[in-house]
Amino acid sequence: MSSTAEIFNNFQDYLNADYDLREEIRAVVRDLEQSAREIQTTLQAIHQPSKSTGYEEICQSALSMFSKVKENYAVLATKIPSNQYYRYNDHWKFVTQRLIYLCALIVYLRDESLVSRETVASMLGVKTNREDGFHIDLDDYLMGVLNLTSELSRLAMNAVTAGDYSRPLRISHFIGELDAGFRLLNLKNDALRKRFDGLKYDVKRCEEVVYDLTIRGLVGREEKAE
Amino acid sequence: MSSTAEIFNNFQDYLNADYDLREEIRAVVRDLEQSAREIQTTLQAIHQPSKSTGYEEICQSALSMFSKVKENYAVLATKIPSNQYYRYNDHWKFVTQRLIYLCALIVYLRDESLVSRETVASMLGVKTNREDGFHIDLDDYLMGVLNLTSELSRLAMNAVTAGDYSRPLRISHFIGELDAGFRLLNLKNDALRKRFDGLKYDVKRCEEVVYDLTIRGLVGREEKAE
Amino acid sequence: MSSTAEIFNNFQDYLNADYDLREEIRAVVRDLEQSAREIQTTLQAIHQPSKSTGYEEICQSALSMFSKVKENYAVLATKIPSNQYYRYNDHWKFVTQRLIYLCALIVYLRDESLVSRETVASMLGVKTNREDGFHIDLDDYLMGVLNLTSELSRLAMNAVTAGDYSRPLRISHFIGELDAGFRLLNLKNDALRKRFDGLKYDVKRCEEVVYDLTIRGLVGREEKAE
Amino acid sequence: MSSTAEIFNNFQDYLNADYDLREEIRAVVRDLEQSAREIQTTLQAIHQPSKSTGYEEICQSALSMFSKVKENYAVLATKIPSNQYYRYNDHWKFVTQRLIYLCALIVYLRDESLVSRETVASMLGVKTNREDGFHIDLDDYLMGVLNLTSELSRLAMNAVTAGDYSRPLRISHFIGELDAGFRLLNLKNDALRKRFDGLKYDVKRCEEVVYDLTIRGLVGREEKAE
Amino acid sequence: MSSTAEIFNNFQDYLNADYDLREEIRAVVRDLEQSAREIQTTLQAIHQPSKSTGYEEICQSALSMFSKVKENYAVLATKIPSNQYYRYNDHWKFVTQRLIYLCALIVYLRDESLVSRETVASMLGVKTNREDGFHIDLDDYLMGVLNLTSELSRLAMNAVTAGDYSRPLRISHFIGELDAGFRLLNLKNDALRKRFDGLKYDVKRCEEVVYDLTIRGLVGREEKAE
Amino acid sequence: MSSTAEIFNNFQDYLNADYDLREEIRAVVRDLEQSAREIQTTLQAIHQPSKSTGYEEICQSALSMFSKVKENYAVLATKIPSNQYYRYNDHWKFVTQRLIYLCALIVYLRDESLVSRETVASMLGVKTNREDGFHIDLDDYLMGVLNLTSELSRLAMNAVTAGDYSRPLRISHFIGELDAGFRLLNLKNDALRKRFDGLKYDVKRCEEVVYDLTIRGLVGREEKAE
Amino acid sequence: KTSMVNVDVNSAVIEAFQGFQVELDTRNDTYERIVKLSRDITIESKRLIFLLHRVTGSDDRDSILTDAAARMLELRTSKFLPLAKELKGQDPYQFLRAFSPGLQEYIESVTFYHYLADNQLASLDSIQTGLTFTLQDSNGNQNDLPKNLQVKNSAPRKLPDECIGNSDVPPSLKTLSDENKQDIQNRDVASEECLQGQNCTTDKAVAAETFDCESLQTVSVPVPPTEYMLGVADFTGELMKMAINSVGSGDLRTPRIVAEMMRTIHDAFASIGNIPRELRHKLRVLRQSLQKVETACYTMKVRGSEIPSHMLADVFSTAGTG
Amino acid sequence: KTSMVNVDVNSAVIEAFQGFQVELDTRNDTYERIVKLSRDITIESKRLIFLLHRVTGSDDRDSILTDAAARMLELRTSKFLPLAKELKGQDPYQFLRAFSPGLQEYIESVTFYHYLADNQLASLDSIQTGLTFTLQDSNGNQNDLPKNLQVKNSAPRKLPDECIGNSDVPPSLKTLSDENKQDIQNRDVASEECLQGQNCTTDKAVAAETFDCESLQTVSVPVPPTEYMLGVADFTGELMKMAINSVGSGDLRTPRIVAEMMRTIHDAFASIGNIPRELRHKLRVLRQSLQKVETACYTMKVRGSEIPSHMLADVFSTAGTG
Ligand SMILES: [Mn+2]
Ligand SMILES: [Mn+2]
Repeated sequence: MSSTAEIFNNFQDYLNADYDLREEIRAVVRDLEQSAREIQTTLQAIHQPSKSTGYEEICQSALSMFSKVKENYAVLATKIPSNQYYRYNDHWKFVTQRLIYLCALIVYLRDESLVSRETVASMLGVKTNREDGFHIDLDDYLMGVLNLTSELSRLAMNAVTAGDYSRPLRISHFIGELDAGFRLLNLKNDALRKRFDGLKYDVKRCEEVVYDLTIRGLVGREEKAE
Repeated sequence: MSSTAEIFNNFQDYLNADYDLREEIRAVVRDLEQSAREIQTTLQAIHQPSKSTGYEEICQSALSMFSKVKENYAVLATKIPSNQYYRYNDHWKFVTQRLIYLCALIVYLRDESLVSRETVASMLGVKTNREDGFHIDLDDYLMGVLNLTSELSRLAMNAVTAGDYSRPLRISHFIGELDAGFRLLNLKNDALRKRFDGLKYDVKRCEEVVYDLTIRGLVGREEKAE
Repeated sequence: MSSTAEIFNNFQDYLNADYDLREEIRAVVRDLEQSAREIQTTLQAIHQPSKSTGYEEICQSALSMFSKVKENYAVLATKIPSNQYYRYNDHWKFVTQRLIYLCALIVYLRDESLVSRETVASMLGVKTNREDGFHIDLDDYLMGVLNLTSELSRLAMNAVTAGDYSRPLRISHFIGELDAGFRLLNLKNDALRKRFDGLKYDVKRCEEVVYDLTIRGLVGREEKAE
Repeated sequence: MSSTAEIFNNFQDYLNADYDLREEIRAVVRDLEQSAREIQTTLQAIHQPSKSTGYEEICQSALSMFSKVKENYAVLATKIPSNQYYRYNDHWKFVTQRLIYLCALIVYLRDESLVSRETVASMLGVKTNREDGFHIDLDDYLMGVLNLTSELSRLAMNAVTAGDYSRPLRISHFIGELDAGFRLLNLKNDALRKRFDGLKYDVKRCEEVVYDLTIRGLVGREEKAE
Repeated sequence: MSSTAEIFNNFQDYLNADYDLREEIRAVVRDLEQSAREIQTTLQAIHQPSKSTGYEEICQSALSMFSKVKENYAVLATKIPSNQYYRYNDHWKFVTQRLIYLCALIVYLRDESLVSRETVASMLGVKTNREDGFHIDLDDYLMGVLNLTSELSRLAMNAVTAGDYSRPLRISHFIGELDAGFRLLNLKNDALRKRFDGLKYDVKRCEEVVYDLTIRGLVGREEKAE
Repeated sequence: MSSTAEIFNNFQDYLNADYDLREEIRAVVRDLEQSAREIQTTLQAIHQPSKSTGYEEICQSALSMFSKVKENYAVLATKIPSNQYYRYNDHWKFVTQRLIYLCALIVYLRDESLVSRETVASMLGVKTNREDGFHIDLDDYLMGVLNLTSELSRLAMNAVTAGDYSRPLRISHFIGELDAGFRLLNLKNDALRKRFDGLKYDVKRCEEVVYDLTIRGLVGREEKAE
Repeated sequence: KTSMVNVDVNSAVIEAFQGFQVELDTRNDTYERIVKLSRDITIESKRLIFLLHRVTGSDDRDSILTDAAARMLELRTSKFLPLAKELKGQDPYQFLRAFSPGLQEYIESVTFYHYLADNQLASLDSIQTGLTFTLQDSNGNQNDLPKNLQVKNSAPRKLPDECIGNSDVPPSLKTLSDENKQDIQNRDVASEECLQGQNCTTDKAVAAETFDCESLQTVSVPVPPTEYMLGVADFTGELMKMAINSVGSGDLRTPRIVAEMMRTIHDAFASIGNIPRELRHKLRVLRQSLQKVETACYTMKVRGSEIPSHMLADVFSTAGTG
Repeated sequence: KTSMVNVDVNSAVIEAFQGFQVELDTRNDTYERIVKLSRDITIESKRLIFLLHRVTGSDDRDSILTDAAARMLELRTSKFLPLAKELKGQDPYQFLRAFSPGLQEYIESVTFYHYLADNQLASLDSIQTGLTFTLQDSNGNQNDLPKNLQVKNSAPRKLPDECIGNSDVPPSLKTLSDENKQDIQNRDVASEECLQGQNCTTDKAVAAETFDCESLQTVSVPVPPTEYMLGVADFTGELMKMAINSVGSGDLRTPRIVAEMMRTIHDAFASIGNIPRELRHKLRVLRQSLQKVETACYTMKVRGSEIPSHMLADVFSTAGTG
């Protein structure tokens, strides 16, 4: 056997292993996407002003779907060697951002506060820090949070349609806080920065809703001062 | 301080650290590129048949430039945490492929054999296996080898110009072996596969040179049987 | 040495000098961007009607950050030879427009008048005229002013939310004046023209706020006649 | 008159002056392009193997057209203030590169050597150095030289078709020297770098011609050793 | 002269003539644009409710500027061969649409009726029908009318601000009629279609103003029935 | 269940079934690709003139690998509904073209004739005509034949290298016939047309080999007349 | 010439390629005819959509819908029937790209029509039924040359009009019994034709009697579910336009109803996995359209909040009649 | 409804828009018919080009050219004549985008044909002449309804064939006398038609006699010079293919001749200023094509250098007959 043939001989195993692993990741990611879609569909009910179900009920129903998500992340975590997280990262990056956004939406609907990375991690069943294993990347967390703002600015309007005049004020305040938070960050010229540039439209949309309500006396001054 | 502000507070450190690290990587990569350019320029002499310097001398001169390369890889290795190799991978991927190609060229010129991953790793001062730390990725190694073939097919022609009629036959044989080796691999539809598709042109070009020599009786049958 | 080699010999110095200068410019520009971000964040407070701080205070705080800006422009001015301003122009164009907009916003908040080029130049520590050295380009000044209008149209709305019903009228009047001013200019089909096309939306938005106030009798006829 | 109106009042003059100047530049550039086209057409005759006119004659005829080029550059130089060369640079950049290439072609055809920046400058009637006024930018000079190589590699082939077997060797040698020269330069990732990446195809094409001639014994060994 | 040379010479003449003609057209169009800008600026006064000048006066002043427009169209008409209107169409398409819009606005302000193509043609000094020479394209007429609707919907609001409560009703009726007219048309997916898609928002805005007035009892029921 | 929900549920079932089917197809296609790669590698031996194995043996060995190919096509045929061949076509188009080319190569090596569609169909175990079920697309057949021509033009050269001077003539004749055949076709601007445009270079290359042999008297005139 | 290959024009290779020439030309000619039919269908469907928008704010809603239904029938007879004949015996997916633009635009218009008529989505089945045609061979023989096939649409009473495009009859007539429903993914064109043929004759027993079922042939333009959904997605754009137009006409009820419908479709699309790429882009547009309608609903709510109490009854009474 | 505007369907606005509707629909229908003609022209022109390539290496050159000429005549009669009628009385530039693809492909094929026949470029005039048609009103009256117009092509001897597409007759017949030449930029369609009409009748005096010139009408598809040049640029691509094909057929002479022609065209294009953008792209392709042919010439030269002296005469004698 020539030395060239020898050198090539065990490369195929390596390539096959990589191929198989990617296939397995893709299968898990597909399940995660399916879960994310279901949770998302469940949460869409918050925009239906005619529906009688309250936010609490909707969130409860959405939360119950996270056990399957956790299982899938657990499977993923066992598949990915710690030093190759970023090698395969692209496969689950997008769905993870979406699930983080869904966590953030649920937490906001319940507590009207920003979900922390720790909470997200525990909702998804992964680690908070890179050092501890399969984790949530900061970039993905921030992207998830940015996706929350556009959903909330839409909710602000639909809440008014449904006759809820105080929620928009609270949403506007919350998004304002997020805006201030992101302004502190010196983002690179990447996807995050681009998405952040869109945040100002959400801020403005909420301000417009508050303006519309204020000028018609639909919210009291005391509410705003809160 | 609102909880939102709290959550955002230490993100900037994280982002800055990432930014700074990337700047440092870029600086090292720039040095590596400079070295690669110099080594490449030195090795170009093999195509100039009028130059009096032999391959051995040229290789020697090229090899002496690798000490700086090694130093730079050593610096890089200290900067990259083992679990983030693939996070920053894109920065040095290209120059590494180029340096691997240069290693492969030198080894071929000296021994007329295919450089092994181990040899490349030792020439660059990095590890062979991922588990051991900063290493050469198999994909990059294969890409480097593929870049070698087009240089060799050019050399086959220039050797004839310089009056060396037996080298093209040996090169043709060597490239044929590489072609057979790559054929064994089931490559994904990626950069590597695309580059491999180009290999057939190198094979053909070498065959044409051999044809040209044969039809003019410039090589004996026994040489080819070798 | 061949004459070709001779010719190429000192080109590298030239190219390196250019590369280094651009790197230095980029570093200064990064600092300017950081300052601009901080000033902008400070000025955002004008939209938060619940905050107890007045415009005067906010402007004061923003102004104090300009000393660093001036320093950076001073550094930049020393680096750029007078006949190469437009060669490197692209690097600082964008951040300069942003800083001009911030100057214009501060001046408006204080005096309700349009900042002059002279004032901008002195706030940034640069020259007004090209002949005198590192200066503000007219295009950049106009672009900065156009950016002011969209911020003011937003402020008009938020002022109403905060219970200030006379400010929108004054803003509407001021933006109307700017609109008339720009209409006088015969702009080429460039970025400036495109941005000017957006001005009409700001005009319209202010008119809508005034309409909303008028139809509800929240402003007297005499105020408008002012 | 409101202060806003006042500020806008003299901007139009400035904008008009800029507009007019650009129109004038465009007119001159159009003339330069016309000249460049005529010179280029004249020089195309070198590829017509059947035409009986020699290179000397062709060059002579092309050179006679440069007086008009010089006049136009002289006009241009009077129009552009020294500190605004780079402001209007884009207008004549392309045609200048083309004229530089034509100068380089003529000089090569006559002397088989690389035209120097000084010679180009004197052929075009401009300055060599930025400090002295309207000048040739180094980037443009290098781009012009790179355009020369593809024309020469075409000439190498057509010379063979016309029965001139020794010229390709000299061209190959010359392009090899240029390649070595450019390799010394650390080019940024810009148009120049991209164009340089194309140079290797010209080198290869010439090598192939030399190979074709050598293997058929159409050039002697002594010729190549020259 | 060979026939190929002849063919290309003719083509060059053709292109040069075309180029010169386009330059001349561009110059006329530039004048038209200047006129359009001035007329537009004059008519802007209708939105400034504090100004003491009435619509009649404003229209008079605007109309007086049309003599220069007519002159320019007369010049244009002499330049364009009868069957090549659509060859050069793009040059004046945009400004013509704008001038048609201005005609339509003046006619509406005076008569509260839709300007006919014939009237537009006579105001601009061109023909109504293609067969008769330089004419108004139907698409351009329709585009001009669509631009009118957005201006009128703005006027409806500003009229309220100025205390004129009956005008919005009449505007709303007029725009409603135009909307019904446009809905009769089968538009292709072109600029006209896109602009028509925006018409519904103008209709909606007027309807909202009328609604605002109605619920406040600021218009009598009888007025609406009119 | 509302009818909208029903409609979308049906659609989801449809998409899932489609997805699953495509996954199954992909798996079979992957096997086919593996077979094609192996057959191709086996047939590559025809270019290695030093190998002692004859064409007959090589073909025999290649043919034995077709049983697995047949099995896979049989599986594929059962999966694809009769009127949906062209719905999934893209998945196996490429590998089928490759396998057709390999059939054509084997048949040529054995009989020196063009493989018929019927023979290809029987070698792959599919139908010849669409009406009868899973079949060979005419375009794919033609593409396979075009791939044959470039392989044969390469073989013509390598045959000379191996000392076989009569084969190039026969190949040249055969490719000439194919070229004449293809020129009868009216091809659209598709992949086939593009590939056909390359055929002329294969014809040219064969002609050149024959020319090389002829001027050296390595083939008799009588052989060519055959 | 040194070595010109003299190609024997009677060689097997040339003979084979002459056959290929015919095959390719025939296919390309068919493709081209289908493209032309598709262009015609696109144009008329677009015009139908414009016509249907005239319903908003019109007193003449019924006559517009009747007019639209008649034109759709004409479109099916004059363009889809020839298209169906072209596709007869072919793999329709081979020509899908040629007729897909027209088909999608048609689906958009039909869906819009049905929404206006029934306030619900037209089902894939009903659209497919409309594009399935029953032909009678003039000699009572099987003969697949198009020129010998006659559309029996012109024969009054013998074959009910619904056979050629029965999707516009009232929904009650169209409801398929449960046992006739097939899983969408399993149906193929052959069984579809058969199913439709039966429907035709069983729904109106009278018509069936006058007919020799053996001499009936059905041809159809198949509607792949993805094409159907692409048409539905485009239809939501028309819904949005209609909602905003309604506000302009003073109709305050329609936007809310439309928003509800759009939200249902939006959420349904959002919950679907394995979605084709072409559809994904349209969903972004759908999301934007939905937000436009939601914004209109919001604005109406906010403005409505200002109605002085003494006017409330008045406003609502007029709004109710809209 | 709160404030629905009741639009008076008899209002002046509505009346005007009903007129606009007719105008727009008419124009769009015309556009669509022209697009379809253009597609047909493109397809047939492409097939003509394929046919013409069969000349290379064929013994049957003349019959192929005759065949091509006949099909070109048929193409002009069946497609360009209807196109010319559509354009009659219109501003052709309004519909240029609709027929430009077909026209360019046709120019490409005609130019290719003429190069094969005459070894030179077909002039714009000759192409324009081929697309100018003389019609006779059946009643001898002016009547511009297309159905009343008859192409007199079918009447033997009365109207020479050249009137309908006389670009395929030998070049001598086509040469325009100098005084008939007009500056390209100054001609317009009207004078062009007139010019062609005169040519028709003066070139063949016999034919003119049998004719009442008053009852003759000419219609034409105008060929804008830029379209002509775009077609010529595409033609050079066919030249390149032909040159390489020639080498494959052992014809060593053609590539050199073709290279000469391409170089002439290439240099001519390169020397032109104010060049339209669409053309600029094609010139890059032309440059590549030229280099391919130059490379072929180079290869032949290099290979030819090896001919042993004893074979030289032999090879050249055979090459000469190719
Ligand atoms: Mn639509
Ligand atoms: Mn072509």
